[in-house]
Amino acid sequence: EPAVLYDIGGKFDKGFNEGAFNGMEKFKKDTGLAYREFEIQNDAQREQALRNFAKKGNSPIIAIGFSQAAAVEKVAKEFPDVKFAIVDMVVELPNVRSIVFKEQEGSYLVGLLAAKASKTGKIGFVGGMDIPLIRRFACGYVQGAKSVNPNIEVFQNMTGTTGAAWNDPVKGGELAVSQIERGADVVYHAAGATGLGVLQKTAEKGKLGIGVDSNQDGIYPGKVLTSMMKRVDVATYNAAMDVKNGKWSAGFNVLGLKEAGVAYAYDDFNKALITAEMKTAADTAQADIIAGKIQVHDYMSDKACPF
Amino acid sequence: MTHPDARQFQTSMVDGEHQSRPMPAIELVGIDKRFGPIHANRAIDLVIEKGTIHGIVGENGAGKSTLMSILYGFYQADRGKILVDGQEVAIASSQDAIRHGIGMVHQQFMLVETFTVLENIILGAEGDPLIGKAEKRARALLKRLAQDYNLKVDPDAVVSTLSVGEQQRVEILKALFRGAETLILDEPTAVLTPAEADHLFRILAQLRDEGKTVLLITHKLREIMAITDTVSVMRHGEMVVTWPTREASVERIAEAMVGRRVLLQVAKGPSLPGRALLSVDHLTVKDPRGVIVVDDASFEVRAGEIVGIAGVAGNGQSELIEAIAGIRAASTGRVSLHGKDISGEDPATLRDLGLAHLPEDRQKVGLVLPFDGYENVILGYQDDPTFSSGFLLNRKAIASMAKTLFAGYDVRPGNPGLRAALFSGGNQQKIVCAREIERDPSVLLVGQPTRGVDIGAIEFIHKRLIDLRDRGKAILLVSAELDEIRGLADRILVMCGGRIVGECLPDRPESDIGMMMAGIADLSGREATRFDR
Amino acid sequence: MDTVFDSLIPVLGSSVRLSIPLLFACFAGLFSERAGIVDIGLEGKMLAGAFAAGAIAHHAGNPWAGLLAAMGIAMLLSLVHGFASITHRGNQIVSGVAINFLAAGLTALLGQAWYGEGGRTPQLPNTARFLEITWPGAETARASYGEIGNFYANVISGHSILVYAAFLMVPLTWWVLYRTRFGLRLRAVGENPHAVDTAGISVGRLRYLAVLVAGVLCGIGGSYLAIAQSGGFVKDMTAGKGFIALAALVFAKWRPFSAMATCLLFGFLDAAGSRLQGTPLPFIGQVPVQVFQALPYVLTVILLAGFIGKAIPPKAAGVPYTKDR
Amino acid sequence: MSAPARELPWLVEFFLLPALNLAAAFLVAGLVVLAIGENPLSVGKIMLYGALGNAEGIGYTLYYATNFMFTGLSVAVAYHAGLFNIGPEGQATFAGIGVAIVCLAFDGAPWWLVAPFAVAASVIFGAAWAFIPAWLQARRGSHIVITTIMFNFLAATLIVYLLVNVMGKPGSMAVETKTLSDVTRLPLFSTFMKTYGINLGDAPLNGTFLLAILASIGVWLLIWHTRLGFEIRTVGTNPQAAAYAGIDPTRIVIIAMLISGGLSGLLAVNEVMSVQGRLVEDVAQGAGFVGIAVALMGRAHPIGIALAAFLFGVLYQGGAELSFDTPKITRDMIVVIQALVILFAGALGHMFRPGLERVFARRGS
Ligand SMILES: Nc1ncnc2c1ncn2[C@@H]1O[C@H](COP(=O)(O)OP(=O)(O)OP(=O)(O)O)[C@@H](O)[C@H]1O
Ligand SMILES: Nc1ncnc2c1ncn2[C@@H]1O[C@H](COP(=O)(O)OP(=O)(O)OP(=O)(O)O)[C@@H](O)[C@H]1O
Ligand SMILES: [Mg+2]
Ligand SMILES: [Mg+2]
Repeated sequence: EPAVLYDIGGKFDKGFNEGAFNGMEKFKKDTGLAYREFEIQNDAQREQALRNFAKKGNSPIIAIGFSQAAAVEKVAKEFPDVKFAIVDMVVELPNVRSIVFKEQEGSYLVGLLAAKASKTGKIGFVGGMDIPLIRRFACGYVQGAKSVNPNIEVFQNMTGTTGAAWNDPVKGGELAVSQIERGADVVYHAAGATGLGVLQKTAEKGKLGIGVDSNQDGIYPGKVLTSMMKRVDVATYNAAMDVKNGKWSAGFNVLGLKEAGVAYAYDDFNKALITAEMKTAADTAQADIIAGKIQVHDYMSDKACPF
Repeated sequence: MTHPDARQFQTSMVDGEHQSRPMPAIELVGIDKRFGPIHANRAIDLVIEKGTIHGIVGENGAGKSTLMSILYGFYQADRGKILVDGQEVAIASSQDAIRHGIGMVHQQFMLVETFTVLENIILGAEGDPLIGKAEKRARALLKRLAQDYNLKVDPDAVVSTLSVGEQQRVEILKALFRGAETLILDEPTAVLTPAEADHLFRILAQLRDEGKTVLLITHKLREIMAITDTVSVMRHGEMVVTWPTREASVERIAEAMVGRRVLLQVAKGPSLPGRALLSVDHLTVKDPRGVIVVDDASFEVRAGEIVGIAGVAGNGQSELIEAIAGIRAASTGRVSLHGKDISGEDPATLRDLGLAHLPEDRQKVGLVLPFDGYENVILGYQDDPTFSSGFLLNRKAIASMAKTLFAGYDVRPGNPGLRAALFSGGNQQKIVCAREIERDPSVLLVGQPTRGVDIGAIEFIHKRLIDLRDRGKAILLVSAELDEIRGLADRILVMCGGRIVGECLPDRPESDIGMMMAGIADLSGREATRFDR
Repeated sequence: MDTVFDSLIPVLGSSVRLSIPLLFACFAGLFSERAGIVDIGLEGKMLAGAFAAGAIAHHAGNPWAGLLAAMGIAMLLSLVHGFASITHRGNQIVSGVAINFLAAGLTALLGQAWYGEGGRTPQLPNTARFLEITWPGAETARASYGEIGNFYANVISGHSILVYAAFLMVPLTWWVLYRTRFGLRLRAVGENPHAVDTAGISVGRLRYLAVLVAGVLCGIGGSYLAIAQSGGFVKDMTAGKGFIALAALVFAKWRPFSAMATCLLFGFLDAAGSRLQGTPLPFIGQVPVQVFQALPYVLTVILLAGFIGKAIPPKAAGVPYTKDR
Repeated sequence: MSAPARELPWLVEFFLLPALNLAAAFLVAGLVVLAIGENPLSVGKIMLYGALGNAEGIGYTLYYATNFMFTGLSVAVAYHAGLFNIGPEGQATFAGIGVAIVCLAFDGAPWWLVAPFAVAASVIFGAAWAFIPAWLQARRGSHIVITTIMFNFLAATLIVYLLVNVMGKPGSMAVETKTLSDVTRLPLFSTFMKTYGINLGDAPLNGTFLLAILASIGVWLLIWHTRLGFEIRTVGTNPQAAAYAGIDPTRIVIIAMLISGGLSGLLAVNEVMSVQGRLVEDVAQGAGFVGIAVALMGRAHPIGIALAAFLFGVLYQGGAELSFDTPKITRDMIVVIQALVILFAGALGHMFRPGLERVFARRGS
């Protein structure tokens, strides 16, 4: 049976851990098979948990989050016959599938939509913890926005520099308010539970928010422009299914727009907010990115954002 | 008052023939109290007549404070009953005691130091949920009492800025504000100057004459003789005897307290002073607020003499000693030991040079109460090579030293493994004395060596100090007890307002010295300044 | 780039909002420590309060019910603290640590057990929250009275009722402490419990009252976080505010008006830090985010060291009261 | 930790009383377990078996206890000097930076060569982070509880800055340095315990455990058998007496805090040089706060600290096993159990004392 190891944020973080959880739940529903899971409490438990799973014969063992890389690398070497997967990080071993997302591509699209929806020519971004991954979101967003309006002003704030930054909706809300007071009328968050505060304040102030990771349009219907969905659920579901169906492959698994690993949300909740013109523009951009006509800059490639 | 000692005492306002009708204000019947293994009060019976001053004496740890605290509801007796005005009453808390008209001035003052006098007085007796009215009432009362009893204190002064005597007045005012009919005072004069004590006794007598009852605990037998109507003696938790004071004498009381005859005055030979071991030149000390507390003091202490410093508490004696001992920084002037300048040296260095210091507050300064006897025996001497081998402490050497000192000073119980807090006051003082005296220092600074110490222990400590002198050492003694200074010192310096205002020999009449202490007479030829804080 | 002045007013508004939880926690600490009970469990009590507020406001659909529940649960934890440190004379710091752990664990545990959202309580509709109150004329003022109007609209108007309650609490606390019997006794018991005892007042009862008041205030602070500032409880949402409040208390030397000033200062630093983050500063250029994050802490340390002098706590704070020697 | 009013027989004082306290804690914890629909007895069995039932479990338990011993000793040394060091978390974090610098500089060199430098770096960095609060306390009278709390926040901010911008693993978004090569990492006991037929499994127990025991002995000697210890305790119990005895409080406050910080720093050797093999964002993982409870429950005495650290090791390891086995019992449940232990064995530690005193005093007198 498959096993999943969540990162320190926990499985109900309304973000990528929860995405993994949803993927596994779907797997359970579709196949009727059980799965095992563990939420770590401290770093020392990463290896402990992975080994525990491996010894009990779980496969695949899916580790969520870049922080698990070192542990996966170590344990995967010890158990070469067990199949591992890791999300958001690359571990180059023959029995590990590394699943990474091109968050910049999805962010580009929501940036484009934000710029189109903005009346003030000013938009905002609220990140969680200040790490390269989040700057990758920010950079794609800015690039997308500038593709519509080169003069657009994008306010960027990070909530904090420690893990607590993922879990501070109050601070998130204040950052959003501060951006709104500077004129922003669309604010995108990539900040886990902190983002709930962002969405709440944008809704309260009559502005638009943009969700992240899962589809968050429904949290404040009509007040959330769209969500940048990162399909961790699909990735984990696939990993589990692949093993079950004997189609497992190790190696790199980069999920961008092309692979439907990232996407912008369009549903009943935000239909009214996204005009046909906006939708066309977004879809065109998506096609262009998939076709390689638009290169979305990856912050991680040079640790810099040229925009 | 017919006793000869009483006549000598300055307080002559007491009318010894005060007639007391036998109407007990308080009756204690079979009061028994244990603290774990300690039997502090053993089946005590005591009758206190209304409108009298009733003295209670006893050695340290005899159980006086415990008994009074039971009466005041601070502790509960294990057995026994309390009658107030002939009625048996249950006193389960101080609130009950207050309700029955009992007030108490504790040995350790129970004041909130950061509060004003007014706030302290109304605390617990506010009446209203708001304190405004109570403050007004207290202010009015203070004004009245200031006139009636000459009980003056500034109602808006913060208590921590008051002198000890003033703080005590606040305690009394507190009791009076609560309408106390019976007032218990636990060693009220231990920290007072003769003049302040005098003042206090005048107030007590006046209260008694107004029909109030006063219970007075003290170690000073002369005070008992001077102002009480009745005296009770306690020993080892028991009430040994109660006499009308006029039938008692200092000697009889002392004997009842200790259970044997005691020498009240230690015999000492004439002093044979040698060269100066300690000299102080133009020493000036400022307190942290910049106020001058020792003003240009100069004097010498020679080998083989005891120099006593007399003065009303708070006139710079403590600061002077502390400055010499290196605990307090002097702002100008110089101190030399054996002719060597030691100004600014720290206490550890000074000890190495042979300067020992018996501090006036043994519990807060001289001992670390949670430490055991062994550790307290090396306090201050922890760097002495005999007590350490390299980094480590030499436990054997420390143990043998402790054993010697405990045996030599008859510290009871004689077990240095006990925490210092477990020893009674007298025994604690013996430990500190043993440590400082037996190091055989060439100069010893002594502050209040027998404050709150019982007669037996006083006798012992005085003997040791004289022994040390006779071995050719120099001793500088500060004491609030003029008697003690006159009994021990070979030469007396008088301090007032931070200055040394006079010098005299111990046979000088007490009243002369008292005048100097008050800053009225100036025998040094300099203008005496009143010391205002 | 807008001028510093343009952004000052929004920052001030934000400062006010951010300082409120600190203010409640700080005053909770003030009551407790003035009575001689050190309380590092402010954080936990506020957290538990926030959880209760979020949960009950959700079920009752009413913020007041949430507020009451928050005060109730925080008072319950206060009683635990009191039981350990007053009745049984336990170590107050340990008791506080235990309460912090307990609150962190239980809120997450119960939140997960009841709502299955990872310890979050369900997102609240506006009817179940304390909403911002716009004062009369705020919008016209903003539009037509320049900076002053802007100040009125942004800083004075537009906060939830709990914000105004917090500022009302300041003079009220002062009045209670210095003008009432309760306050007099409270201050006395923190300085010299023996004096209080011999005055015939129960030390234990007073201290219990004080920690209960602390509980009430922590409960309000928690409610503010969960149902005024946000639309529900989030795991660990106090994020160290209880500790910062404690720092503010020391900083303010246990005095009400200074405490308010300090909390506002901390709120301002937080708000200004967020606002300045990412904007290049004149002469210095781009500054790492961490600098702004660290700013309040660094400033606290510097101010503690350099300007306020020695902060002397209530003398009996942290010391269990015994009659024995 | 207020001084006991009366003396109890030491067997009662040091064994019966703590045992009763723990029993109370587990009783209440059992009720919570019952409330979420699990059987407390089987839960207890799983925890105990997981923590102590096999060599691997014991290895994990001792690994956790190692960290708690360091932070517990750290808090205790400061406590003896009358200082409340709330900062072991930050001190260990900063020490982590030092250990990482050393280990990365010598990466590839054998561990026994690097170890002395790493240990030195951990102590120096840990002490350095404690120095500023210590100096501020000694010289400026700043409240050390507050400054050490602030320094915890500052260390957390600083390490993230360094990991993201300076020391981070190139090309990775994880907030960590690269992993040390195996030769440089302090080897685990499991590798050579196998030769003695003991299978520690994958338990991360390593040489720092011995270091913790040495540190305990060292602290014991220091506090009760050296001049410095005497001076530290004197300053901590009675500053006035210390001044009278010629002990410089500034010097003692600073020295005690340096030692305290150094002890916390040693935790970083365990984490960075051995268990993690790299510097991660969260070096101490809360051990700093557990250390406060450990020190106070252990009455600031190394033996008590060792026992309390072991107890918390059991809770951590047993708790992890428990949540593997019993999905209903989440990690938050473990936090609750810890809280109850701290509450009953720490803060309510005197709850049963009056009763015991009554029982034993009657027999004693
Ligand atoms: N608080 C306490 N706890 C435990 N034991 C105590 C305590 N106070 C005193 N003791 C011990 O109880 C015994 C009786 O003490 P007490 O004060 O009555 O002594 P004492 O003989 O009157 O001494 P001295 O006359 O020298 O003051 C002594 O052995 C003392 O060490
Ligand atoms: N709270 C207490 N706990 C334990 N022992 C106590 C306590 N109070 C007093 N004792 C002990 O009871 C005995 C009587 O003490 P008490 O204070 O009544 O003596 P005292 O006659 O007032 O002595 P002193 O003249 O020194 O004031 C002493 O041995 C003392 O140590
Ligand atoms: Mg005695
Ligand atoms: Mg007494």
